[in-house]
Amino acid sequence: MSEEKEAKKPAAPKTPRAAQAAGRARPVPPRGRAAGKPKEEKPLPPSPKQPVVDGYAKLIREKISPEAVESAFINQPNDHLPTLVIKKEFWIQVAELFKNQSDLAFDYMQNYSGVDYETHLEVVVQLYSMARGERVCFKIKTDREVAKLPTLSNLWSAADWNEREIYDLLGIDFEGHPDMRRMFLPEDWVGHPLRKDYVPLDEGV
Amino acid sequence: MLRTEEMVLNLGPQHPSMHGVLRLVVKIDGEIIREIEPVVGYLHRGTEKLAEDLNYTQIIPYTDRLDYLSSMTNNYVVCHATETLMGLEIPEKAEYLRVIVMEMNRVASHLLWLGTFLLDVGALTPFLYCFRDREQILSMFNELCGARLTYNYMRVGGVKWDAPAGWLDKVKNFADYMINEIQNYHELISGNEIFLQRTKGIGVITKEMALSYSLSGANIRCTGIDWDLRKKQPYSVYDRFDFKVPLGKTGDLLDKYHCRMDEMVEAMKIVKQAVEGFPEGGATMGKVPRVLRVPEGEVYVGVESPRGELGCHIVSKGKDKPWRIKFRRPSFYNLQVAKELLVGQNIANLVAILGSIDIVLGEVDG
Amino acid sequence: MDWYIFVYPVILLAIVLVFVMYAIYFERKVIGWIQLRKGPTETGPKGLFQSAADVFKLLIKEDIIPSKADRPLFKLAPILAYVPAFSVLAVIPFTDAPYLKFSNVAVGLMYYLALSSITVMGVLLGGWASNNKYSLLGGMRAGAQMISYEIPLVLSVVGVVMSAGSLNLTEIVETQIAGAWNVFPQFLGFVVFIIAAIAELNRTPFDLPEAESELVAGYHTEYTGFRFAFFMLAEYTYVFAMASLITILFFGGWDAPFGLTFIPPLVWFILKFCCFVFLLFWLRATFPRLRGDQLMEFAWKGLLPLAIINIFVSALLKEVPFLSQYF
Amino acid sequence: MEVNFEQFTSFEEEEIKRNVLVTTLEQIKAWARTGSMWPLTFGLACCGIEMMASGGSHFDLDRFGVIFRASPRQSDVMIVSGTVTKKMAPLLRRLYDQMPEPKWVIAMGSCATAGGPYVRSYSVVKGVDQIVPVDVYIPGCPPNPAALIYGLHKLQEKIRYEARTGKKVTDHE
Repeated sequence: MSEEKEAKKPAAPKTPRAAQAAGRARPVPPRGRAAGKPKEEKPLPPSPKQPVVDGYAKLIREKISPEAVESAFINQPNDHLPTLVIKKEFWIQVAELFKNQSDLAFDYMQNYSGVDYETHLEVVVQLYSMARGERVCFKIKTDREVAKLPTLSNLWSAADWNEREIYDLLGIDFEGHPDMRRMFLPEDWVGHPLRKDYVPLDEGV
Repeated sequence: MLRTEEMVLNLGPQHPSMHGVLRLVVKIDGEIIREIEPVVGYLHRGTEKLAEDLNYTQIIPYTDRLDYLSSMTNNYVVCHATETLMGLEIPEKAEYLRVIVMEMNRVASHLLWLGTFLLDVGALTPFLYCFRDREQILSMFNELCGARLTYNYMRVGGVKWDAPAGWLDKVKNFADYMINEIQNYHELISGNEIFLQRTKGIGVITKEMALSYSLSGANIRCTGIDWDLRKKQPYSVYDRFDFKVPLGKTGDLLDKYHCRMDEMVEAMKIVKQAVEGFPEGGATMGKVPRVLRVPEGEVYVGVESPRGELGCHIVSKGKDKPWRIKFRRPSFYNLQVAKELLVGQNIANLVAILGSIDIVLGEVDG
Repeated sequence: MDWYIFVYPVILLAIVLVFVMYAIYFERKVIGWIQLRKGPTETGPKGLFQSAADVFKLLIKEDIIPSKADRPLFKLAPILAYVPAFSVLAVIPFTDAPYLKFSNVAVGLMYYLALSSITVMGVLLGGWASNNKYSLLGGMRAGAQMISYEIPLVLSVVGVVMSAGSLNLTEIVETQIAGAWNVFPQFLGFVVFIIAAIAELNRTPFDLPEAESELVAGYHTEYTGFRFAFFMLAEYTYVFAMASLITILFFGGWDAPFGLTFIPPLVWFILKFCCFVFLLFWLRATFPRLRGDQLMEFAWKGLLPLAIINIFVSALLKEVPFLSQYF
Repeated sequence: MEVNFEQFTSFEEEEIKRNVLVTTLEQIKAWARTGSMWPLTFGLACCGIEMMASGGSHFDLDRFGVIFRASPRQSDVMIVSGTVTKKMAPLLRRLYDQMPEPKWVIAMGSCATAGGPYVRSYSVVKGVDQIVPVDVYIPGCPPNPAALIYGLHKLQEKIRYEARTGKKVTDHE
């Protein structure tokens, strides 16, 4: 058992190139380093969930409006999570549709997070349907300066504090939110820390 | 009727039963709570902002300090998310070590919850008994990875150290000892008349409330909804072990108490099965490039921590530092339900209900 | 004959102070032993001077009186809590020897119960005067609890008085020496008395007034230094008084059980007394705390009817010829 | 005040040393203060859990006469265990002011000492000595209970040293 570790230990401190040499003895899967080079991803086999996401996209286009869905794809590494990018204007109707429609019944909000992509802000929502055991992920884009989004707190009460946190840290304002205040930072805090261009006011303290 | 004047009471950040630095601004009339408004943020350390300019291996010590009662599960969630994004496969032995360590951490965290919950209800002694057992687990962790509370044990692609000689039999003996030790806890606590009066039918969580506030962990299982990520969205090697998920019926404090006590027994059963099936040979670290470049993409992974569903949402742009990492912190979601549960209760119930939700302020504030 | 009238109260005060110090030490040791840990062992040989260090430290601490507190009442509260607890000991007959009996008051029992209800005033005042929300809540709870447990306390004693035929504590003990101890015929009264006594002392499971986990430190949140020491002193002196009353009323004071009279009566009294002190400490380590409304409900719906039933039963059994000599 | 031994013979000197307890009132006060140090339960983060563990039965703090008091009025030591954020700082200062006079502060863990792992965070005060005067710093993240007990002993030594010599132990010495 220890000689196995021995073999690994000298490999670690050496430079990666040598590690690769030591590694060649064993059947080497495509090395991580290779991922750095812009290598064209060989077309992944179409995932089993592809029809599911197309079904959702078609449903939304019929029920709400044709241009509601910007794009719908399958997040392969995340065990084939169907993901839809929705336009900001239609988001509240899509949310109600997915929560209340009986055969969809996404009643459990698993995660609600905000991301700053420097060009625009984005909110990611993962929903789960207890009855059907299905997961779905929504992404909604909004621009950085006037960041406005409809609130979900009347659909899922869990969204209440999450939206306050996103407002506090990222600065996205949610219309219709019962009490839109900062969640963690004191009231008189200036700026939203999680933005990429945030410069803390009082450095040294 | 006599006009009684309401009083605003500040159950301040420094209060024996606020589990850390939570502040409740409470408007009370006599002892009945009319309005309650939790104020959090006294321990907001901005972990997510710091994580944005740290590479993946450096983030792991910060996750220990998020939910400092179950640090192993936090380590696991970050490693698991990175591994799913990179499509790494983990050697057999590392998976088994991870499961053993996470389940023991679950028992340690539940023991501390049991101690503080009974301290809130007024009994002094169980706190000490729970800490005595928890010390045994902590000393085993200390032997494995050198730290009592913030382990920094897991790495992306596997586990840092192999189990030292004789460690596994210690774990096995502890598992047997703990299973009948929980019987003593039942004799010490479950039959106590005053404890039953203090917890039966109080702070009842209904199914709709649990779903709409997306509670997780014992808070949702006590209402009868079968939601345990180890079964519903299986990860690691949990599908190899058979263990049942304890469910409550009415959703009051007593059901939560019994849910967590049975969970401890189940966790010990998992540890015993894992120690029996422990693969002897095999490496503890998978093949991971020296500089970890995570391919571009986005992943959200949920894991069953003692407090509920601990999720990690990573957005990566192909560099070795995450573009954005967001933790779905179970205590943050569970604390929201307190607002609705506590209106109309009196202060003694407030303390008991807050204790039963089992929040950790490092995790609420993030 | 009369010079000792002045000396003995001073000696009794010394005894009580020493008892209080070692009761605190004993309690921490007992609770430590129950909780699998050793109590204080560092200060002094085996920790014996621990309470001395505590008391002396509290005396030399800064004495803060909150600015908006009601100064005269703030100062008066600990005194009002302590004085009745100590003055009640005047009437307790420790042993039959003449020199250890201070005042053979005919209505000894009534004097005891009347004075012991003044401590409520002290606690309420402390809670109100320190202008702190927690202590106000603690004071209100203390007031409600002590008043509502005063009634079952007094009613449960009526059975004993009926069997002794007098309120004088010495005669109560003499009738028990002649007949059986009161605890057997008056068992119901004994149970009610013990529970009401624990509630009077604000000890677990009825320690709502200074509930550590809810009201920070209850009515003495704002007290520092020796005023806080005064409240602790009052509490433990009251434990001393209540434990000695229980031994006198129900366990036949200095009466040696099964005729083992070669041990002096005072030692018997001390033995029984220590059993009850240990019982109180044991309860503190093992019981959770009752909620406010459960506490009230238990007093009015639980203890009060039991006390009244006890009076009827003992009155009834007094008429039955065979049993009458016991009742 | 020192007892001058010149006028005694060496034998008497020995006698005096053996049974006359030469001490000042100050040292008795120091003995009382170190004998019963009542810390304020102020568990902020992970160090707070280690403080609770040191109160448990394995590392029993009660042996040193240490009872955790909830109210600042009755406590002499404030153990700052955990990260102090900018939102918490004014409250910490107010708690410190509410404590009666002979009071000491132990900064437990590297977060309280100098910000610890969160030194670059925007919302953390880098070290609690920017708010309250600190007597003893305990390194470690979190320091295990034995380190906390060692820190408490260091504080007791400091109190006894100040009582014996009358000089203040300050960091610039």
